Amino acid sequence: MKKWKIFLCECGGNIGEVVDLPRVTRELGEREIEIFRHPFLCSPEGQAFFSRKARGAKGVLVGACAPDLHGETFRRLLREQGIGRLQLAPIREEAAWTALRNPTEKAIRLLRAGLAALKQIQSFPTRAVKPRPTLLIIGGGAAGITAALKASEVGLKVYLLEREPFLGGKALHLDRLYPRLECASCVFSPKLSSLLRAERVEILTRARLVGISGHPGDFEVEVECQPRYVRIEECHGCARCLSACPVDPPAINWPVPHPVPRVPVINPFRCLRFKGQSCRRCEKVCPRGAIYFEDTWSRRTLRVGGIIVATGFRPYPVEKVHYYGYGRLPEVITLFDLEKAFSSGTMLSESLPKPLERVAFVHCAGSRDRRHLPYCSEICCGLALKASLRLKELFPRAEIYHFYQDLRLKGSEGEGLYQRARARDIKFVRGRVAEVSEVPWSPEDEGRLLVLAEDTLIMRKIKLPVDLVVLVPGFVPELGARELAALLGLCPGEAGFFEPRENKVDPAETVRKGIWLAGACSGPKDLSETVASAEAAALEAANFLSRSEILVGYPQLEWQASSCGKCYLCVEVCPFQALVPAAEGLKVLPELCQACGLCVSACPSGALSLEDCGLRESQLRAVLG
Amino acid sequence: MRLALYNALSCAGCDLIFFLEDLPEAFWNDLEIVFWPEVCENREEILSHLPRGSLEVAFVCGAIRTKDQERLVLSLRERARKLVAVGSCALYGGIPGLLWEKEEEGPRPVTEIVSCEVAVPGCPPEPKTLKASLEALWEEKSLEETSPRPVCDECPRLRRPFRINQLVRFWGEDFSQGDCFLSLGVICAGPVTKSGCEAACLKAGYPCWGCYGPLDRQAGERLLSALASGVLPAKADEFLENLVDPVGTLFRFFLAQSPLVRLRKNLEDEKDSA
Amino acid sequence: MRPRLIGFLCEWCAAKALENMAHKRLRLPDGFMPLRVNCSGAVELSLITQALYEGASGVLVGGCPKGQCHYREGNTRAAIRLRAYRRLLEALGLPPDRIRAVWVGSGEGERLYQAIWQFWKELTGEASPL
Amino acid sequence: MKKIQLKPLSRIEGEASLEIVLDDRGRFRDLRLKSDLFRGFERFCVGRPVEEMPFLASRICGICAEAHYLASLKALDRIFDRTPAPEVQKIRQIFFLSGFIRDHLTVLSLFATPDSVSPVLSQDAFRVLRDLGLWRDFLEIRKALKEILEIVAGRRLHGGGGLPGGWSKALSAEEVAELKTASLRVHRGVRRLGEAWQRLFWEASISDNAPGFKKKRALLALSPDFVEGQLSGTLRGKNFSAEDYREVIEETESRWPGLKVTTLKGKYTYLVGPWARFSLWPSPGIPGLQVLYEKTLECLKQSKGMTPWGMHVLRVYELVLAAEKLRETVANLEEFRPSVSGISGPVHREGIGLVEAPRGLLIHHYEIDDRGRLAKVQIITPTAQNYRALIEDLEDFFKKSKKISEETLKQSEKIIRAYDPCIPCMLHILVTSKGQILKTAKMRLFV
Repeated sequence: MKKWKIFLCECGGNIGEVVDLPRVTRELGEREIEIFRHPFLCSPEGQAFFSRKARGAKGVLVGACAPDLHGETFRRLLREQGIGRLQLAPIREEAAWTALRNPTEKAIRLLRAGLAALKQIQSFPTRAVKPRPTLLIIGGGAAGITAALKASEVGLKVYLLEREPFLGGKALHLDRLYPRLECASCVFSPKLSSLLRAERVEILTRARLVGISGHPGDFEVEVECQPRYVRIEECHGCARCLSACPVDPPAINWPVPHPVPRVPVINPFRCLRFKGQSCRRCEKVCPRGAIYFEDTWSRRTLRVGGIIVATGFRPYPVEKVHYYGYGRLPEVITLFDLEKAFSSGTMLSESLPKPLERVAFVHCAGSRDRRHLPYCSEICCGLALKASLRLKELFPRAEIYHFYQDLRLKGSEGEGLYQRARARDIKFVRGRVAEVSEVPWSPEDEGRLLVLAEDTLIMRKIKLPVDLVVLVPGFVPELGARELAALLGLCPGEAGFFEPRENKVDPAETVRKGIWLAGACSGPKDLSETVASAEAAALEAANFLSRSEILVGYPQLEWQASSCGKCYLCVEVCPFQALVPAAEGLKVLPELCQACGLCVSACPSGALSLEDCGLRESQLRAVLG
Repeated sequence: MRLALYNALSCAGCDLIFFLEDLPEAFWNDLEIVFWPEVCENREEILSHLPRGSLEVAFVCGAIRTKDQERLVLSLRERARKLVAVGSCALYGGIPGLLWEKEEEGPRPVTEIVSCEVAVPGCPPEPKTLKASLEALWEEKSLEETSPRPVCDECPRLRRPFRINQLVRFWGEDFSQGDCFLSLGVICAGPVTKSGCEAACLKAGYPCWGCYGPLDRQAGERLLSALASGVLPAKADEFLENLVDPVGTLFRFFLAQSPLVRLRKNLEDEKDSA
Repeated sequence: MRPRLIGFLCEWCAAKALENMAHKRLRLPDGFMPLRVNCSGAVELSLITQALYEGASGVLVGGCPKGQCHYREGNTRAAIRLRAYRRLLEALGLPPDRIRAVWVGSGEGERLYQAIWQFWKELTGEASPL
Repeated sequence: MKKIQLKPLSRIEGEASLEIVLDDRGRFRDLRLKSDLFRGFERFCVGRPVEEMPFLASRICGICAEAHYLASLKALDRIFDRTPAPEVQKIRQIFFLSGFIRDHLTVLSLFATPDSVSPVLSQDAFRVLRDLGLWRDFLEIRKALKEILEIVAGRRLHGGGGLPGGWSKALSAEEVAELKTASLRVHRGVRRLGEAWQRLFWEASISDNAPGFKKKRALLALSPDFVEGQLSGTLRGKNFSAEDYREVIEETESRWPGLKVTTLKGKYTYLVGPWARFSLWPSPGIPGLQVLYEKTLECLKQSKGMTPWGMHVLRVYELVLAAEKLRETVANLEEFRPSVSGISGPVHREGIGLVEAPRGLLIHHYEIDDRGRLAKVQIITPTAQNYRALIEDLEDFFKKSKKISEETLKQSEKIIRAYDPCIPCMLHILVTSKGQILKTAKMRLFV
């Protein structure tokens, strides 16, 4: 007679030392049940043990760690044996590590519940498919570009989605790089150029994701593109149109240092033609006929095997920290305004008051503050230090003050940078700036700003008149991240950054198979970290998409015609349009169904059921009994 | 055929005297009425003189609330070879079961006290339903219920995918025909109710009240779940505001058998013992 | 091991949040019984009735934060449904507070723990040792 | 002391038992009516949406469901401030009369008729009807009534259709035609049965020395029709009328502490039902009915005072009257499409609906809360109003009887049957003086 088999993993001491496994074995023991114990079921030796012992089982219950960690391993091993029924009871997380007093008792109940579920599932709720070797990358910043390059190098077809008209993201506006102060564009622009040469990369600018269905290995995504009014495939980037435009600055333009694609975009809010006038100058000068005023919003449906999310971050909107006066006082700027000015060269010309005698860098503008950003963004201290050194280079006579809380300079070269700044006579004051005020302390300071702070090292209040205040805010996820998370079913953490499946060992993976994270969308990162994480994501994606087959959930939504009242509420309730009215009543489209169970709980007549995923009363009884 | 009939706690509308014109011919063959207060003069004592199994059939047409009623039903069960429970009071507690909302205890379904060979749902059962059940009884067919179908099966109203904009009270709009009541926002128990009535109320321009009894034990919760699934999220507050009588609306005919009312009793007992 | 608190946890968010806290070895009441579900929106009300009837002192539904459901609006559905259910309990003279919901992302384990311990304390008087 | 129990009383609507307490010498001392039929409608209907009330009210009683339904619907008309259109009124009338006829038919054939034949035959009411040759007409009328109710209200019992000021069920031309045929069938059958019964009961009243009732009773009825009109009554030979039932009826303490019964103001016991209607209504003026009316009048004059048989003769008259009215109403009926709309909610907080149910005046009185839910439900049924008279007559009868024999008990049941009490109807009005509904344990008394 075939038996149910239970495997209990000791997980070293993690489970074995906390849960009384011999007692568990005694209590769960039944005639139809065989129970095995192993010190490390996930080890090669443990897997071999598992395979050997599982042979001929009616079904297998594994009491070990969270399903995400090794569920796939056990499933694969059982599949090799032709065993379809597997249930996992995470007694490590749910009993051994969390039970207050009696982990054994709790483990027994959870295992009983697992057993109850096991006895009712029919088979693997999975099927094997060959993944599509296509990758969608959302976000055309440093992370997206890196990932696209890497993925195309290993032979994947890549769609690179960018919301703006041009690729590059935040990296475009960097001037120098932390900590060695090398020129950002010298490092970054070769990447952009190689992207233009890369095979199998299709760039979709002014585009955003609006819909997704399907499953890992074969997603169907819907992309919405805003009109550019210039045909990318025709334009050669000669820029004649830019000078032909009567508007100043031109309404047809590429307002970035390294436009990729090198195709201008028409701003319909400034273009005379869109204001009802008959101007056609750009169209007339264009040798390629690329100008296309009739361009409209369009939608495209793409089939991709996987998705890399690389939506990045943005600085905290520091105008919310009202006592620093950003947006109100013209001499208060942010680090990023400064960085932009450096990179575009405007710094040397008109925009700053001259002479620049004293500058204050206000660190943690809103950061580590319960009212704004409760966390530290890690990279801003380095960015601020780097920018102050550059400023010193440009204005050697300016006095530069850093108001900081803790200087957090990452990497082995961080300290060197700090020493360099000290050597250039850049001053560091430890203390939070309470206010930036335009009211002068003494008459000679008229027209300057006053920084009010406290030096917490010498416990003295400071009132410092300055010519320029540079706020250094922390980082938050890029706009639209939450909407994207909802669309993709990703899990944002408290701060709104996407959570990887496991922070340490799987930083690029998400809770959803076939979707990976690259760059600063999972937390603030500087360029080098961004690139590294993008490469990791590309590797994960390439690995997944080049497999000969993957197992995907195969939902077993059952519709019972006789109980169905044909009210069709389920059709509206299904988020994936997997249910359609049909002559015989209802049709389930299994390729669209995600087995979420929303229709099951919506059906008043109980005509729908999820055979293998539904929660059962027997499980309840097991934990309550 | 020796027969007994007891109305128990009911409106007496399920008494077989309301089905006389619809009873199968076999009913009248050698009919000997032993106990049926509405049509014969025998008193209760007569039952105590009868040996076990001496009645061919006994009908119970209502719910049970008092010890006396329970005793009588138990005594009928003992003497009858076939016990037939007629009507929703007997099967689910019926409308009077709503007393459970207001009192510690209310009437209980007969089926909870004794086993019944045949169950005839409805408030009252349609003649067709009763006739089919009785014929099955006569022919000794086992009445194993095929999985019950919802009232919607017989409903003539138009069905198409919908969301509920808001709950609409049934007080006067012209609903005589058209779309499914639920899609209009009128709470209709059709989808959670057993069919067999040929959707009589729906054909008369009324939503289903659920008199044929729940499709299964979860019917009340299911209907609530469906309504909450259908309502537009932006209208959720309004929806809850307009759900003025959740108990009556969701459990109209079967509150007496809902685990929730038992649960309340358990909780009270717990409190008492504490 | 009475009383029992059943936790229907969405496997995308709330169950993850619990795992994250478990990695920090933070403790939960022994009577808290987590059951993983696909989506908080898939938790049928009849199952909650069943849980209460079978002896659970409370039921906590853990789902994704608002607008973050993996199935678009499962958690919204669950929220409406639970509110309606609590109203039903109230009408029947049952304590509606035995049914609660908490909406947490996988990184918000602390809030999940707070919700569980708060619930537990109200049910049993035993406070969190944290 | 000795107790005699008639448990249960036979051939009345619903189950009840009579307990007679005798002293040591075997003489009557006290009596009690008991029933376990208490369901608590007035209590559990509170909190329900007001528009559901007709539907719930119907379930109070399976015998006179249509009367409860209509009384409730009339109360709703008031609450929503709607006057039904003439066509709607006709449909409601047809609905009500069909129920009325069915009710009287049941009472006369199954409950009363067996008493008119020798006791040997009276074992089983069906057999009695067959033996007397009344069975076929009885079934035929029932079938026709069933058809009418199914067409008008969707179902043959507990059917619906009532909306405030309207009716939800449409009637097609074919359905109207079917109604006409059916109403003629009813009419024909009722005429035949009516004649048979008049003869039968007349003879029975002569051969049977059935006990008489108190002659001078205050009477109360809605006049001049079953569903329309105002209250009129006679008390000590003087007539009175009233708009509001609260002007004439009051609740008083009964013999049993804590329980209330209704009396006319001034603590007068009164009667509602066929006797009251016959006495208070003007002669109907329907040509086909005049002969029967006079015969009935004569019949009552000849018997000394009111007897159980007299009551049944009045019921026979009403049966025919209702059948005449039904035929007339159906004859004037046309196709119908429901057309109520634009009701946005209740207008008044309170509504009262009165009808003349088969057993007499039926009162439904509701108050609602600001969410349109019932806040107070008061239902005064005819059986409850007649209760005091019934007990008085029973006590008189037992006091007059020297010995309580089997025969006496049989006669006492005839008195009860003549009152035609409806136990399910009655037993939802158990209100203690504190306004609480009695619970089972205390509810041993039939009030």
